[in-house]
Amino acid sequence: MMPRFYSALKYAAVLIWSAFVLAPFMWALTTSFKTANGVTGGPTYLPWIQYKPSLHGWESLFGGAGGIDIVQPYIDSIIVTVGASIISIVLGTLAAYGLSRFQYRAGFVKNSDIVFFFISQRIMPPIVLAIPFFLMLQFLGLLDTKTGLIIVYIALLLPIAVWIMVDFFDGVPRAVDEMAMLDGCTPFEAFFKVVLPNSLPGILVALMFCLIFGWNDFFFAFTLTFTDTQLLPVAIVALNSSVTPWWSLSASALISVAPLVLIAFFVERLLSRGTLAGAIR
Amino acid sequence: MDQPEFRFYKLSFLLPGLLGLLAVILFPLFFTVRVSLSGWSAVSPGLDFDGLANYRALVSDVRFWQSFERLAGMAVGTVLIQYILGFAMALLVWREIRYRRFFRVLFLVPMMTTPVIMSVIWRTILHESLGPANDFLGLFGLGPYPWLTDGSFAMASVMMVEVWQWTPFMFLLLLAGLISLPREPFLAAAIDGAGPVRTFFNVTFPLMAPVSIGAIIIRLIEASKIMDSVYVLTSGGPGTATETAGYYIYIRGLKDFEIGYAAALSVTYLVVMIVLLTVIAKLLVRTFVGRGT
Amino acid sequence: MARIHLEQVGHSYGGGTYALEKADLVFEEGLTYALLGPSGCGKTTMLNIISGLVRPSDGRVLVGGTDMTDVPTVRRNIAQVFQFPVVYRSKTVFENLAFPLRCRGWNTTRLRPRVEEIAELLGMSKRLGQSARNLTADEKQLVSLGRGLVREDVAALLMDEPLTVIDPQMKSDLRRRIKQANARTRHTVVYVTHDQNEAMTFADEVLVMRAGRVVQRGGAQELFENPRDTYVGTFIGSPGMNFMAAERIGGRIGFAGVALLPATAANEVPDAADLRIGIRPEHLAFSNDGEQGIPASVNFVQDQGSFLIVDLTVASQTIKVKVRREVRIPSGPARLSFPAERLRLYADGALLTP
Amino acid sequence: MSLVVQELSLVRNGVPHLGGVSATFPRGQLTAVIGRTLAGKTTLLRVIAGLQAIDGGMLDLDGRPFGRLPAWKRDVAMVYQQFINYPHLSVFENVAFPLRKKRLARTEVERRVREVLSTVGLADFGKRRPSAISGGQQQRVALARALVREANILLLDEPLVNLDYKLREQLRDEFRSLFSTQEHSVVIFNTTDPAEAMMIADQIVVMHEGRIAQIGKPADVFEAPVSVAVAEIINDPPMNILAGRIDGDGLLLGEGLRLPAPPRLATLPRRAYRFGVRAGELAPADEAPLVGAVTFSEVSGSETTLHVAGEKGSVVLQLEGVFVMPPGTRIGVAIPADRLFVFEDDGEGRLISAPAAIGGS
Repeated sequence: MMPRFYSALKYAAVLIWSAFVLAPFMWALTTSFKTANGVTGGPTYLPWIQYKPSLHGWESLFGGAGGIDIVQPYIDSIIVTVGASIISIVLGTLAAYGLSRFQYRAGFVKNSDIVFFFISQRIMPPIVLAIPFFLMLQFLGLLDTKTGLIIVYIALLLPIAVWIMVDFFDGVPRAVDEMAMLDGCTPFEAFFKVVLPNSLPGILVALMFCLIFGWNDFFFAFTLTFTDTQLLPVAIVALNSSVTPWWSLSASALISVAPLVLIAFFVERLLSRGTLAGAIR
Repeated sequence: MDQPEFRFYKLSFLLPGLLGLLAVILFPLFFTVRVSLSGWSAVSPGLDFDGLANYRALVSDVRFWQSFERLAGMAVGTVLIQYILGFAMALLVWREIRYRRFFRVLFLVPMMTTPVIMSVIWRTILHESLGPANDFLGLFGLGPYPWLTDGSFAMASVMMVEVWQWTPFMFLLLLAGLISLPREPFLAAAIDGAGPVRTFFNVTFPLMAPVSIGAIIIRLIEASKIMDSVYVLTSGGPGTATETAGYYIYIRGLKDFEIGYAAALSVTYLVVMIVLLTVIAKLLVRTFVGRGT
Repeated sequence: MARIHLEQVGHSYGGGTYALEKADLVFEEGLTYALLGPSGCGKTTMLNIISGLVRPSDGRVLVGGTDMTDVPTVRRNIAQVFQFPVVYRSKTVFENLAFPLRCRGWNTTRLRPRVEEIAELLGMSKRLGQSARNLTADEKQLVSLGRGLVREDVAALLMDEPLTVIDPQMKSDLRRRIKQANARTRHTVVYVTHDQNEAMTFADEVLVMRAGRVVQRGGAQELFENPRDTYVGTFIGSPGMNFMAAERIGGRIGFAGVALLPATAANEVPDAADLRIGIRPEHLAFSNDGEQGIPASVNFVQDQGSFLIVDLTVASQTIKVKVRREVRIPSGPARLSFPAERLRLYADGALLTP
Repeated sequence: MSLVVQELSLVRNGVPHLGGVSATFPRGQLTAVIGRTLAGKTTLLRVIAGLQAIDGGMLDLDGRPFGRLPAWKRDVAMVYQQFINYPHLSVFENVAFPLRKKRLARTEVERRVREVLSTVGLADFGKRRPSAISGGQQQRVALARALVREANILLLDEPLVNLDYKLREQLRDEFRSLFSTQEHSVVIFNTTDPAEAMMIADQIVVMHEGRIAQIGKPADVFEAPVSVAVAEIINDPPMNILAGRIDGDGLLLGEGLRLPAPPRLATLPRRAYRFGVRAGELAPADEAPLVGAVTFSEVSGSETTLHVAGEKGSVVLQLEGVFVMPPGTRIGVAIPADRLFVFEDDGEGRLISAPAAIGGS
């Protein structure tokens, strides 16, 4: 028929979507080099031609005038996200292995109900949890601390780890761990010596998802920390006041999404190798 | 492996995670239920006992139920759009296309970015006079449009930002599904003489049914928590035009400080969501997969 | 239906060694062929060349005299059954079978009798209204086959190890139904397998392949009785053929000091060649007459039920003899008779035709 | 010195997997458990291994009960149907794994692994990963890992079923020497193939629908199967079973097939029975009471199996050698009356009379 026409249509669709995806980043990039003059005169795009570029927005992130110091929130964000992710992966992997291999029964509660309980935590809107969490952390003296946030984030990320790892372990033949036990391994040894070394792809996928969801949380960081601890999203949104410094905002936005964009490359590699398909189903 | 010898091990695997989660979640849950039975507010702080008064009040709270309807419409609408666009993009970069891996990375990027931060950027883009959105449409003689200040436009804006942010998630799950599909059914369809359209409806789509259901349910769960973008873009406004259930609870709880009432709203919200999502999941499984499996 | 001619076809992946060596092969119209060999022997490559999934690096593919070398799979008019059963999950059995015809624009009235006929042939008539998703693996495989059979324009029906994922207990029944269906429709069938029994059960002609070459082609009986080389002799039959180092005795050839084959055969034998006498375990017998036959000693007997496999040493070589259960096995020394008409002579592994 | 199981029972979701299984498996002997798919063979092995809980019953080894020991303390080695190895370890490390677990000296581990790898013909494959070798070789690795331990109990769950038939034949032949190193072990081998069971086993256990139908020496089970089910299971192709009766005129089989009653059967009460005859004992004949058309012929190893459908009954014949017999060919089938097995004509189909035993080892 008209393969050329279809091919053109296909590329057109891909390019239009690409433009939509890229638009906010391009806008943020150009805005980050503007000053108040470049913004208030209406939308401009091309530096030098339409406005005079300045590094003011970027400088303001590192203690420059009219901005924020982004370094400390950055470090705090990394500590909280990575810490909560690793704890969630450890607990989640263990629980998922148990749920995949053993039959649990307590009254009418069975394995599928326990899995559902884990996953159902994702249904809770942050707002439902915010006030009790606030009181709980206050009681524990962990309000406005990284430890407090890590505890809260575990509740958010553990369901993700369990969800991905249960599916993953269900796909690993049981015969392998049975064999290890017949070879003299206790269930722990079977898990650590045989199952775990063969589960790295699944763990990587789970870890990435935890990192993404942890890094991107705003609401809990917003309600449970104030001054001593400040995570990146909170610090940036704080700029979003009535007189918004668009330039600082744009620069900080770009800098904060950068590490996760690197993860996109990593996800794509797992995806193209088919690893993801095994882990998400 | 359900012999007594395994009991110690089987509990050791499950309990750290389960108890950990229970410890973190159980207090908030019970606390919320308890608070919902109290009249805790800015005026009278404290855990008194008010019976079902809050629940009685919320039954006739039109604003709450409207925000619920709005949430349902928004969640279902955005997820549907995300599904269609995500599936389309996944199909496009699945096989024969140049720079396939580049596009795959690019299409994943939005989900990696922090929703609240990107919403801030979107707010500048949609700025009526200073943002590029109206400037761009102006090239075609359209607009300017009140993106964030008119009810319907604000709704569309929030949904567009949600679609931008979360279509990649759908795209990721569906593309992972597509990549894992066996080759034979497609060869068989080609040999049977099926064209691209027939192949899609008879091979690709049915094979993708389980992945589709999973992806839609996950996205519905996440979409029902829609919050960050509303908070940044419109703060529920103008008026209550973009107020979702979650946002309404936030206003009653953390802004008006009617803690007891907000807790009752939360409990109601949770129950409704769990019931709704379970029903939707069952329905999806039935329509996509059919009975028996 | 058409005659398939692989004209000097050969293939090497990426220009290295040939996965399939250049050769001329013809598949006649309406016959069933089996490509038999271990994995990596080139049988799948050959199948993919016929179906068009692989473009051969050398030669031409002629179907009914037309050059199809560059024609893509879709337009080759072939049907294929894969290792893993393929059905359209969302459709009924009827619609599955009807699918190829619908793709060709047939309407329901026109295709119904054809679909019902094929369903009948496969023994699936009662299943027509059922959803294909709930079929067992062997039934799904029948549906896959049926989609090929339902088309009247099929040049060849290719089957790529179709019994791989079928439960061992169901294999025999499925094998039977496929064979009966093929016998009725008389398509040209090319069947790829690594299982000798399947190949010999199915095919009018078996092509035994090894290291990219067809080492022998022929009917089941021919392969069994006259294996072209020692590899085929060992590969076909259970247990495989016995091959004993032979010696020249006067103008004749024999072993253990006994001349077994006439001089006529011996004349054609190259002098320096490694000579072996081949005989099938079931063609050897214990001689009751104490004087006749070659002396042998029984090492052990394997009881298979209806048959016994006797392991013997004859002139310091090991030989297996397969006899029916009722045969009395002497313990210790015995004498074996070698029927001359069953003996085959191999020089450097290749059969010498007498 | 043996493994004894008593009254093992297991019911899951209302399905009885084991219904009171009792048997003795002597050390130094190979017991073949034969039965159809889902007869309970695999369940039995998993119970012995400690991978499956039971509702009731006893397990003991040399008089010591071990039913309460966890799997990892039982000293049981197992080889699965699927080729299961540790994917992340080399062939050598796979085989060494159980020995390292026992904390044997390094040199001892090296020596034993090398020895067993060369026994299974994989001496040069030690450095490869399981995914880089063929299916047959993977199963050899699994075998090596089971053999190297010299475990008390060695379980093999249809280890050859996924290999193609030439490899199966080859490994089956090697079993004799492979298991010679396991002279103190209880070896239990599951199979659905009677020839395999007959060839390698010292003792055969026939399982049917979760119960033990017969235990005995291979030749005894083959010559005198206690029931129709056993007769079908222990013969490949399954024994032909024809309904019929003994009356004043002799035997009446199938749909009006008349045979004179041999002396052994003439004395039996005149009533309905089920008659069995082995496929290999039927022969084509020109003048025969049963005439029919070949519906299907299949080649199996060196034998040809013919399915013949006649007006008076349908039978399966097994002929020595490879023949081409196109469907539709009409042949006569001679039925040797003195080779008939007679079974009760009821659900159980108990054996009433078997023909005289012939030959065997």
